[in-house]
Amino acid sequence: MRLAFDFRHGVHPPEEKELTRALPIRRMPYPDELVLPLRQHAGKPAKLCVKVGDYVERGDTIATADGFVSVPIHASASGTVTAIEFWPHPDGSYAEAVRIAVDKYAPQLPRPRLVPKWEGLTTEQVVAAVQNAGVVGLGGAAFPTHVKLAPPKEYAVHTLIINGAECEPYLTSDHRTMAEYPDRVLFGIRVMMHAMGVTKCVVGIEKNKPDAIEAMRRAVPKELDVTILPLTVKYPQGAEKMLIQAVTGVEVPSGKLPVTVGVVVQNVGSVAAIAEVFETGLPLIERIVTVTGHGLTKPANLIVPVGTKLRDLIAYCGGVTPDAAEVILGGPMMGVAQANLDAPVVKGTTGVVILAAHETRSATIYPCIHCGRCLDACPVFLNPSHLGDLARVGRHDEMTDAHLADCMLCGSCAYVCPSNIPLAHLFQASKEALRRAQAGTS
Amino acid sequence: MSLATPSKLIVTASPHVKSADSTPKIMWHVVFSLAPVIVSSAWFFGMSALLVIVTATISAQLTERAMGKGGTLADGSAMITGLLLGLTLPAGMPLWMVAIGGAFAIAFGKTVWGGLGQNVFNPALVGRAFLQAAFPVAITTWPTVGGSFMELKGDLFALPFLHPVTNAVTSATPLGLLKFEGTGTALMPLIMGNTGGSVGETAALVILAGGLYLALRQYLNWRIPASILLTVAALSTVLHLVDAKKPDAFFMLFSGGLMLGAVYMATDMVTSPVTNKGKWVFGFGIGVLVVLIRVWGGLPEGVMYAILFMNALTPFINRATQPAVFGSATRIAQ
Amino acid sequence: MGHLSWIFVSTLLVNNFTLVMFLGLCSFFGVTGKVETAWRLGLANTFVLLLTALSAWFLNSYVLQRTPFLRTIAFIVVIASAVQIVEMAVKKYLPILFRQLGIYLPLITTNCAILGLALFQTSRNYTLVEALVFALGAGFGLTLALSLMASIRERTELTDPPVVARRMGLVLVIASCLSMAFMGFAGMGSAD
Amino acid sequence: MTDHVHVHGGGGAPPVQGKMTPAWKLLATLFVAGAAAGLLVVAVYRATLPAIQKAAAAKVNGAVREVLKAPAKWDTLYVVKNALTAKLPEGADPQEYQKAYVGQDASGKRMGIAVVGEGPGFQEIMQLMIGFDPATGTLIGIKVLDQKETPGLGDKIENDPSFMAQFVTRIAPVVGVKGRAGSPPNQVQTITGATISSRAVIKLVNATVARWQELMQRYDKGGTP
Amino acid sequence: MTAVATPAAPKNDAPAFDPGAPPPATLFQDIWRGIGKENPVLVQFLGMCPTMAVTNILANGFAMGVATTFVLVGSGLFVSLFRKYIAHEVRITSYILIIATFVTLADMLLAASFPDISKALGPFIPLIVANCLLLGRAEAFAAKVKPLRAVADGLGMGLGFTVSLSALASFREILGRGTILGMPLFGPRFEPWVFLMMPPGGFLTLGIACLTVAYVIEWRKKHTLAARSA
Repeated sequence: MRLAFDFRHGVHPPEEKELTRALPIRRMPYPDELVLPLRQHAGKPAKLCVKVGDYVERGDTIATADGFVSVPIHASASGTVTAIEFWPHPDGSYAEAVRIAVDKYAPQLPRPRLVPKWEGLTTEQVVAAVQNAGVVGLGGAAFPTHVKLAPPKEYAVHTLIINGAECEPYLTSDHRTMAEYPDRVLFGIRVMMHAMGVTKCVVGIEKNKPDAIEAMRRAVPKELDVTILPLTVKYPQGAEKMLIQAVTGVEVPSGKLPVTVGVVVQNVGSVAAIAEVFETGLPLIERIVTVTGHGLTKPANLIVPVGTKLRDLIAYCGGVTPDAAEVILGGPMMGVAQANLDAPVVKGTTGVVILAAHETRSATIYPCIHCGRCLDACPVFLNPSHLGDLARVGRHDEMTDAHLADCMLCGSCAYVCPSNIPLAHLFQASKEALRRAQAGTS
Repeated sequence: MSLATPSKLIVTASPHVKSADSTPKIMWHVVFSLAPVIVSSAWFFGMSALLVIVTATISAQLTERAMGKGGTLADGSAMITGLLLGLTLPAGMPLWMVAIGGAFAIAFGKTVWGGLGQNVFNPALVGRAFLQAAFPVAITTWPTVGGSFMELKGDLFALPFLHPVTNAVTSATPLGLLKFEGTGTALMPLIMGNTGGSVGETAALVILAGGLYLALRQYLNWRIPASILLTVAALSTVLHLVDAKKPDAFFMLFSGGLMLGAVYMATDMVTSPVTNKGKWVFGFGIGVLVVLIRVWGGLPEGVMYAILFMNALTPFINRATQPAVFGSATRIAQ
Repeated sequence: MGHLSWIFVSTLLVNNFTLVMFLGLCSFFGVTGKVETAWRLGLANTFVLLLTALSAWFLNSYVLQRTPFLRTIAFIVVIASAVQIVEMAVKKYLPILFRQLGIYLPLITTNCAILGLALFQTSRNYTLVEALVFALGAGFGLTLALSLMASIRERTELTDPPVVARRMGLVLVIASCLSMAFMGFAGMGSAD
Repeated sequence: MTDHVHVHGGGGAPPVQGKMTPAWKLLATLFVAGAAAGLLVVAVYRATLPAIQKAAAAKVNGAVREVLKAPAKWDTLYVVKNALTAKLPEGADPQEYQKAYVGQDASGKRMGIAVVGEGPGFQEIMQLMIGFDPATGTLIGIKVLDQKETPGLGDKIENDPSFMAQFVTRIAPVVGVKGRAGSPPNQVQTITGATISSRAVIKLVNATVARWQELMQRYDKGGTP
Repeated sequence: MTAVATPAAPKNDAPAFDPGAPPPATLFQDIWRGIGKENPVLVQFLGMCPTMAVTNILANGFAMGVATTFVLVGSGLFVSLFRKYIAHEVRITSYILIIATFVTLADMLLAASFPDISKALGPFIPLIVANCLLLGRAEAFAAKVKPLRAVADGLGMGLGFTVSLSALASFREILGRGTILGMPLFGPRFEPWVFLMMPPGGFLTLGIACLTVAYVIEWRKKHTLAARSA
């Protein structure tokens, strides 16, 4: 019997979850305008199917999936398409987006639609329904969920793992979802187990969410093989491969997908979104976002329509404090700092964290002193110190030999680095450079 | 609406938060943990010890200031180099030699390599090895412990480039006594530190306490001193059992610069391996070399050379002890 | 035995050919960019040194007795030819070994460590066994020095030393530090 | 450094022109060059040999004279098969044997013997000429023939006459003391800062005296000088 | 690229066009080159072994320089004299033979005239054979020019070698022993820096020389740039 459900290495940043951990999920009122980028998921961007001037109702498709690894995008509220133009994207770039002026007088009800009974559906039908609903991984990566529901036939999937770790500091959206809607999560689990034909499911939850663990435990009926597993609190417990190791004790081979060891991992939020599809028939048009941070006046856990601009969201939460310095979409470890508050909340937005000036990284970077802390932090056992040296002098090819590909950019190394070297950023840039070089040669 | 938008947005790469430790913080902690060692050196050797330490430090700092890109003094690393160099010298060493040692340590131990973090050899030891080779007589003239605080040991103020005129009573270090005269030293003086030796090396217990503090605060990696001390203890015990004339483990551990070297020199992050396995190998190597040089070498003491030698091997050890990547075949096979 | 092991340790550490005796410096500075190359060169060197010890000993014992003035000429010519013959033999019968080490063989022939070994073993009147141990110690000493130098230089390539130190300055400082580190072995074997 | 690249053994590189030089011509070149070189070397060897030999002999003679305190004359004994003998086997080269120079005063009385001792110093091998009385082990004089000790420090064993002078009249085995003057019968003070070199000398003296004392004893028992 | 530039094969009896042949120069230029910008020690880093092994005392460094100059001039002259008769295939062997001959001569002459220095230099005189500088000059210069130029070049390189060695040796002897050519300079109270007499001191002295040369080059570069922009 394994005593600690854990992986080796990793870091333990201050959790900072007490800001929002006890706040119930509330619904945010519709803003005046929504902006829906066509690229909100990993894979091919969706194909536009509306034009300027069209009136769309809540839940209407405005862009369709372009291929299997792609999902459609739906209108989060009824209103008029006012423009289709390049708009600030949360990843820092500009991307094509649909601007919708919300109809203030509309009841914001979805068109009546058919809600299929999931027990009678085949795997293919479930996959199609999930894809049509535009469900993606809500943990941040936004990988289309239906793809994971249909793993390649040569692998026998025996366990479904639900990722409720939520190891990023500050964020509590998964926590609140499990604590407040355990039955909906369980319903989603049932649908997924049915679709994938697996009988065993483990829900991994970090120990710092006792109420969520308790609520989930209470929700699970005896006859269902669903284990609620409390996990050690550390970062990146929610990383797919770390979670698999913590839960099953098995290491996913380097460069391989989790299915090779018979496991599929889904985020709690995605499971709840699937439940929504089969409960109400509504596609993924809103999500639970933690808006928090020491730079925010009134932190909250909110149900936010996808496409809400950060500016509106922050204003709704009472605005920022005078010492607010950095606005991050996602958690502070892997999230993206925003330069433009017109960027919208997208499907993958787990939270909005506003850091106060004293929390941000200092701008002074010292030379690497080879203390080795990053080696003790790296969950995938790389030598970030050496990789950083290589990145600094631009030896990207040698970085490949040093297993750069295994780096998942979790940022643990940069977090512990006493010299304040932005290692994760260097690695991301190097990966980018390598990708470009490869594209150039082939 | 003004509250909705921060006045100034910082946009940095992730992660956006950072642990509280910083390089200067680590360095300054090491400096502070040396304070008791400095106090004990003044206790044993009086004013002279302080003069030597201060001279080495000032010289190192000035060189760093003159040669480095401005402002590098703030990280405290030059301060450590100067202090450690001062602590490894005899109390009566002419100050002009001490100053040259400090300058050499920074110039050729650090600046030429590119500054902080880029050197392969411990700068303080480079400085000391230079002094040992350049002024072998002055650096092995050990003043006796005790006397009044203000008494100047040796010819501290000898004019530059000139011989010191030794007028003080000198003694030998425990290791020197053993090697050259065949006489041992009692355990109590060894542990308390009132024996001959360099200003900072004699108070083994104080050094150990400083190391313990740093290890607990995780400002030094305990594996290195642990493996050095264990190796030396084990090897010398075996040798002592085979041949009773060879020194025993206690003598080996508490004599000479072993404690200072193991706790403060070998643990220099820049010049020791980054991997934990490598740190064990590094410490083991130092331990073996210390025993080898002390027992069979021509010199009574070998800690400095052992550390320098293993410094040279560090890039090699790093290569050889690279951890296996998560999910790699070697790890899965285990 | 003690005598032989002393010869070995002395040549390996105390009187390291490169770091203390200044022999073979051309390759020490010229061919130490990569660790891989360095240790292979070192091993190839060891091989040639053994060959040299052997041929120099035979030359000394049977040919040069009456003509000591031809020593330098004879050594260099015979060693060069011996290496060439062995190189051809290795190329033919051990092609894998040749690919690993062979390319360095011609380079080594003119290395002063080789001639130095022959001269030193002559002036010290070594017997054949002593000469071979001497060659082995010298070869391993060279390999050690080359590999250390290479591993340190590989690391310094990832740093940014001041402009004036980039070409040879830093390399010589490294050599100086290495040589200092080896000074700890001085006097080993002479005391007690 | 890079010039090594040109050197690919004895002529492995292809000729500039496509034409091959015939083998006999190559051999002839080498033969002529070799012969010329040999001639030149032999000529200079002949010319310089007397001077070189004279210098070497003068050095040995001077050393023997010095360490035995000006003997009237001396005999040479050779070590053959680990025993001393006055006569070498027929046709043997005296260069190849270890020698003991047995010094006598004007009356023909043996003053002591001078022998060469060789052993490791600080770094290189050092060579001493040691004169002593084999009967008692009393040292008469010591001179450094060859040493590569650190200039300015270890080389004081040669250049600081007071160090070697201490050995005179001391009785082997000698021990070194540090920081104070050595007292008779067997203490000498080591050189400050060059303890290793000093101890190497002491060790070498002791070992040499012990070895030759034993040889001389056997020789004296076995025959007449 | 030269092969492409000269498509027509040269006539059989005409000397082959050698792309590596040294450009024409006056004898003075030939001499000056070795002392100045092609200095074998400080610029080309050739002949490192003797550079450090024998330069702890000026007399030794100077003697080594002179011996090397002797071999450079002698071998240069002979290589150049016989350059037409030495077949390409055996040229390296022949050069080595010539060099080794002169080295042997130098060794014996030194032993006969200055036995003490000869003893101090020990095997480093025969080791001149392995000095890359000699084979380098024979192959790159002497084999391609008339005897007079070869001698001039040998002399220049030798002088450059001797000057560098003497400079390094003076530095080491003055600071490391407080003497020059064995004569005390600073009186009895001078404290010598024994470090410079030892192997690491040799490496460091050359290192300091290299750093200085590099510094001067950088400084001049900066100043010419400044002058040009002004």
